[in-house]
Amino acid sequence: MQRIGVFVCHCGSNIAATVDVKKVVELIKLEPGVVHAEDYQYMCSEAGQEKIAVAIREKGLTGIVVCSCSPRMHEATFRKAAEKAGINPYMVEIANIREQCSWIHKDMEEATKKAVILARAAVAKVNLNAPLKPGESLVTKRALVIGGGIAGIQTALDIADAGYEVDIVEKTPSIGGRMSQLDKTFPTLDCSACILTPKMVDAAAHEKINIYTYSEVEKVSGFVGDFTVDIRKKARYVDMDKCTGCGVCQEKCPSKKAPSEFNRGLNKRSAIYTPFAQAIPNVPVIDADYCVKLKTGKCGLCEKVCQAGAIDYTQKDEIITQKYGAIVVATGFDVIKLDKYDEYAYSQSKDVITSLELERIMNAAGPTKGHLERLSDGKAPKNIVFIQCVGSRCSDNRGKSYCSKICCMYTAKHAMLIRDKYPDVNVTVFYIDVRTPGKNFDEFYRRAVEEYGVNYIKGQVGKVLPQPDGQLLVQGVDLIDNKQIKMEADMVVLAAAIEPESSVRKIATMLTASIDTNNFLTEAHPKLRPVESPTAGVFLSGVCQGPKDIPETVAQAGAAAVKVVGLLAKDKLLTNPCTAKPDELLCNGCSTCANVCPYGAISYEDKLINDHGIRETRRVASVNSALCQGCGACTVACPSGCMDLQGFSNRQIIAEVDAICR
Amino acid sequence: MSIKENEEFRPKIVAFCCNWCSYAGADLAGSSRLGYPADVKIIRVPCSCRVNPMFILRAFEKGADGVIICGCHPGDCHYSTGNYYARRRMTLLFSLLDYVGVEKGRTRVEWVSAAEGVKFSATMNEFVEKIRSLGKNVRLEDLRCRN
Amino acid sequence: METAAKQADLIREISGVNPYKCMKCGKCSASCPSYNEMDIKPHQFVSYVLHEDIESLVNSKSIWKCLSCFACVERCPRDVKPGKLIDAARQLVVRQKGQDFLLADEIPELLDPDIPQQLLVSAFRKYKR
Amino acid sequence: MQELISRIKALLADKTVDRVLGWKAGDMPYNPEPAYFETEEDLKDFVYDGFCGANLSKYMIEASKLEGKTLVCLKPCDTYSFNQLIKEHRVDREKAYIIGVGCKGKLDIDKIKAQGIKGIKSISGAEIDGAADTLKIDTMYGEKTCSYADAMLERCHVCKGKEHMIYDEIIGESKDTADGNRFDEVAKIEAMSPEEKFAFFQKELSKCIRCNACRNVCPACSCRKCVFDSNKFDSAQKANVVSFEEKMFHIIRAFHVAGRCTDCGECSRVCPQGIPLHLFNRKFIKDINAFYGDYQAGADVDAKAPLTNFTFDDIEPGERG
Amino acid sequence: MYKIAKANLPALFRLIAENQELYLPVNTADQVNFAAWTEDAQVDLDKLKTVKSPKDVFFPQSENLYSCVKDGKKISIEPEALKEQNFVVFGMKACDIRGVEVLDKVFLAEPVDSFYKARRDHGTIVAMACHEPEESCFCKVFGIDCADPAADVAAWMIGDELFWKPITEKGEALTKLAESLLENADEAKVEAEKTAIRSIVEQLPYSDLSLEGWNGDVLMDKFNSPVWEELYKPCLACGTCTFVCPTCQCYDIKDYDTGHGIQRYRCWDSCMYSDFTMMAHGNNRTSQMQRFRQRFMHKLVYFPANNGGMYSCVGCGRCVEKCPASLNIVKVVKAFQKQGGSNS
Repeated sequence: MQRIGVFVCHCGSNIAATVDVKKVVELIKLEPGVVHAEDYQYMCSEAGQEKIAVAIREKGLTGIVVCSCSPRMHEATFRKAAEKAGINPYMVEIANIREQCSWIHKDMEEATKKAVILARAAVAKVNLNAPLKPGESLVTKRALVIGGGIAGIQTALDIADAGYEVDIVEKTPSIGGRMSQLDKTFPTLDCSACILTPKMVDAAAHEKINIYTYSEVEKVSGFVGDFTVDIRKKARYVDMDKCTGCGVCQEKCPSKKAPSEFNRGLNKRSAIYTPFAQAIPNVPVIDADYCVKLKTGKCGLCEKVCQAGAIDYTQKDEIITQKYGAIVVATGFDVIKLDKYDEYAYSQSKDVITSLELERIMNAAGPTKGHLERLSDGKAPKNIVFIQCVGSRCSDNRGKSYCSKICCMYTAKHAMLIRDKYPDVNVTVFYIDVRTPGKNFDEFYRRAVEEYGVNYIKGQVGKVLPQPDGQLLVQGVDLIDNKQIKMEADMVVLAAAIEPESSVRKIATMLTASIDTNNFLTEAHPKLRPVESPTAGVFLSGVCQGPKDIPETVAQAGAAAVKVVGLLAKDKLLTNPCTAKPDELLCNGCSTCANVCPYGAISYEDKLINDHGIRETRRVASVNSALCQGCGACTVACPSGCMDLQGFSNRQIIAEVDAICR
Repeated sequence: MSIKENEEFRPKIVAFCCNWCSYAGADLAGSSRLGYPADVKIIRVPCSCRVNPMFILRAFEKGADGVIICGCHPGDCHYSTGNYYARRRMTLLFSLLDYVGVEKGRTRVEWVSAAEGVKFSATMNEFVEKIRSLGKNVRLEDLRCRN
Repeated sequence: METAAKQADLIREISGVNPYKCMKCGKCSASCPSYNEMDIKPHQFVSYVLHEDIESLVNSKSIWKCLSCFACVERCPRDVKPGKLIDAARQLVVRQKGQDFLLADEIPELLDPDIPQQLLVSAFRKYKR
Repeated sequence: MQELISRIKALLADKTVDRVLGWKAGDMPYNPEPAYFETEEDLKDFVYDGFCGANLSKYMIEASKLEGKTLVCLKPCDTYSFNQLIKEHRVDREKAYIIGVGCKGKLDIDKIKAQGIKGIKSISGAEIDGAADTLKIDTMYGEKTCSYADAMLERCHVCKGKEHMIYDEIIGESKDTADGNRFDEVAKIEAMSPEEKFAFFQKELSKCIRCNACRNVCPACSCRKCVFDSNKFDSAQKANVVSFEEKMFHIIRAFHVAGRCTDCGECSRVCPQGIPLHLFNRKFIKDINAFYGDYQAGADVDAKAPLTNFTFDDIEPGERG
Repeated sequence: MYKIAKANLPALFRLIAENQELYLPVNTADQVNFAAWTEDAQVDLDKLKTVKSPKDVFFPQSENLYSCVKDGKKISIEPEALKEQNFVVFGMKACDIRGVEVLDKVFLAEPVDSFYKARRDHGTIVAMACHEPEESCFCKVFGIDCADPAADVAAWMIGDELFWKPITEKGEALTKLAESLLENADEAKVEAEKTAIRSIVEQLPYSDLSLEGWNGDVLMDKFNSPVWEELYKPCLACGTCTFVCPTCQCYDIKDYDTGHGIQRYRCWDSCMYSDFTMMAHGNNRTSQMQRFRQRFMHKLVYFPANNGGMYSCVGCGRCVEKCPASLNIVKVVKAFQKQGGSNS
């Protein structure tokens, strides 16, 4: 029998306001095994932890139950406290009486009753706890960053600067990401390329950074400190070592019908291409869907003109297998498809564009060489209408429920830039709210209104009607004036919602990183662990975790890098001791457990067994505790109950069930 | 127990929640103050695939009126595949329980992610409602455990 | 006589609309073809229900000016659907009037098959004033 | 049977096998027992007839531990069990010499007795060679007859076919004796109301005496120590104290063999209380087929078992396939 | 001697069951076992053998011994009440009655088993002769006369009439209770029935089974015989033989946690089970051969040695019919005969 101490936390009034903690103490004392129970304001505080230590010393406790907040919050705290006081940290169990009791119940009597039952279940479990000792696993001192946008680049640079090897995997032919598509950045109107390009160059030049562009992560196995990743390097058809980046091939290429991804399909590019001038690496790829040679076997012009002899039509996809200690996801975002928003006539008129398309139009390297003109007829627009929240903040099934966060600011930027460069153009912005929390953000927006005369209208646009003459009739509402507005515009810019890059789902599945209903990766804790995935060794950088602007992305990228560096700095990691453990005497050798193990942690060996005096060689399961992650799939697959999970054993769970149902 | 509570049937409900998604979803429901009846008591398991049919029957034996298992959404399992196994196991088990005449609805599986506090709370409210309408579990209980 | 609160409840029940979901973007009013004819604008319907001023709603011109085109219902990003509120208010009036419905044989024979059922129903209510 | 015996003698004589696992004639016309034979002398008691229903594949678990090869006589349906045991590494294929013996349906003495036939002295027509359509039964209370089909075990009415799934050689002819749909009984129960279902199983299971015959005969229940005999789940139970325990035992037993049960029917054959235990296993088989595609345990050693497999689009618990 | 028309039996049962429990063979889901009489029970007096012997009327498969009730950290013990109500067992056969006599030797010897004794004291047995004995029967081998069973009341079912003969005081009392339904009868028909039954018994295939070689000081000889090594092999280690047997009396004592306390109960155990007599160090019989041997040595050697030569087999033949591997005590006895009575 354990000697159990129960510690009931008030959590200020978070628990104590709804749960009668004194009553919990009084009742839990009656449970078998409980030799001590007390309550305290904040168990997690220094003083609270000291109470546990004192009780361990004075009452000779062998097991601890803390009735407090979620174990996801403070289990580690109390385990450490127990360890410091001299008992095995795995002799601690938490009864979650805050998140799963006081915070969701209103009736004190009811909440108290439930708290006692939860505490009882934890006591029943601790009664069967056994001291566990974590094993050790080695850390591969190399990090993988998935995504080569500003988030990925910054993370990689910070990790590399700390002295660790980093690989960046980028699926497009160049690093740079969305930021490379932007013209200017808010709220300082820096030229995006001017601040991004040096970073790209730094990354490419860094001796610790290795960049795989035109590559995708294919398979991930392993666990924190020891991931094994297969990277598919897609066939580029250009030898990266030989190519000098002269660009002649692109000029000569006769197939120039491919829509330019970089320019959002607003213009065309050649079949052999680098996405943009500053691309890194400055090595083109051949788009097999458009290349005449690859499609028909004829042509081969690029090969002829390439003096370096870098063209290689026979190249095949290549799989690179590499080991990593940590993985950072920095897959970024895209704007949503607008096919569900017919009322804005996006698919009917070339002059209804998204903000990202406007970025390209405004950019000197864009389809219009930086001239603000209508894509339908090349004329300079006189009246431009911006529509905010297109697909953001929607609770219908057409859009996203969240605020895309960056639209208010970039629209102010666009409006300001247009008014600055083309003072005769009227700019109207229809908004629901203008959200400008950020340093110098509101000042920036106010400048657009006050100094640049941008016409902000509180209200939404109901519909955009393309007129026969090419003009656009915008029908909106001004909620302040309580007037419906019908106005002509020659260009309409939609602030389309952003969403996580579509490839993230696959990546999240490979990494077993959890993902929310909007496909944003979930952080380990929304406040306290914002750059970590709940999956150990996987970190989050940039918009893949939630909408962000550039400074926030860069900040998070740095934070993720620090977390990675903190991990890679260790030579060894303590492994979770809650692993599966077979009872050799009961093992049938049937292999069912091995068939469901996702980690290949179970193997079989012929072993001499002494079963109460019967000695025979049997085929029995053995678990590699460094590989086992403790899911428990094997324990249920095993019909004889030979396989059990330490820390969540059959009898422990049954004891909890019994305690709850009694 | 207050008099008010005595009047209506208060079921005993055991919820097995996987540590990574559903237990976190329950925490989120809690921190978002999204209530559900106190009849639900959560047992934390590493993964939905840790839930042995023995546990479920054990709960019923000891007087539980409903058992719900929550795990990560298919494709999102922290251990890659655990919830897939859980899904098959529970599909078959529930079908058999139905077959031997245990009321459908006493058992349920729901996939709740760490971000779905709303869903967790809604699911529990719904489940408790269902169990209340089904009444006491008498078909799978061990009479010795009756109060 | 029903209290204002009860009437507001009734409107919510008939329409199935949760007015709290409204984020006051005005897209309904921006979409409305009858906007200028209305005394209470579509987006204001929501706050009238919120504030339980149903008396004003049922006496407004708006409920009879609404064309039941459902543009606001279709486009509302928050699923609040002011058109449904308007229709509910109309129904409230119709109910008070008693058995004053269109007869089945009065339904025009030639109907556009694409017209949504609900539009027909609300149109009948509207023109049976 | 003579052909079989002479072949066995030859294999024993040339030391291909060290022993034979077959059936020994009983002291009644209907109770042969599984037995080992090591010499030609032993073989004089060897019998193989319609009453040799026992599935010998499970005995091969122990036989696999013995020195040398064991010749085992397996009927077509037994070979599924043997395959399943290979798959689970419980028997050693190398230690077995399998003679696939012919089968024309096995007999159930209880079905004969249920027709009021008692005091049985001898039965003719159950021989394997030229089995008759009608059994002639000489009893202390006079001569009786019974049609072969009416005396067949339940499982033979839903025979899986006359093919042996694994063998070294086949001796004798087999017949597919199926004359009904395997899942009819299950479907009948499925169609009942929850109350009727419960009443049905409650009544059947109330007879259970927890003798464990069903478990111990089952080739899929090959655990060294059953969960119901160990304290791993705090579930060691010996007697039916209350009705819950029988349900727990039979539901969990069926679950543990789900996807592994070949539907050999031994559990129902041996139940002293005549509980139709196959109805549990067959429900799982029916569900597995409906939910995850047709699967016959023991047909293919390399096939992935349904409970160690999955697809992204599997149906959700509680849904109907 | 009395008699009662078969058609009147339901009335008799109703009368008996009016103020006491009545156990008799009842068909549930196609199987006949002893069970409490109820108005809609399907009574089956024609079935020669119930699946289980009626021993559980006196020695239930499981019964509570006492309960520990938990109140906080305090524990109190509540003993289980003994049987205080009278009851009647109707339709036990001669072999089953011998079975109860065997149990008496075990449970009524010092220390007396109070639970068992209370049941025996309150039970009245109506025995029935075996109308048509079957081929698995071998009660004659143990000197049992199934034509003339002796209990509180003996009964014979002959045609459409049940003949009724009180033997003991309890039997007289029951007869008095049933007086209104019974009529006087002469014994001629009964004597004819007895003769008929006995002549059938003579023809039964097992009736000539010889127990020669099992009496006397044969313990070590039988124990060490190599025959067991062969005999046990088909045994599946199930408990069927034990649980249908009228004389098997081993039980295990177990605790059940009800959540509010502990119920200590006993339940039948089987020496065929691998955890039979399991102790902390393991098991004193480690192989199935040893367990198999134990059962038959107990029935045929150990028990008679301690009980004046009384075998603890009654020849009911249930194990003969029910063993899944067609093993049984007759095969054991015969195997030793074949081996040639090697007792020196």
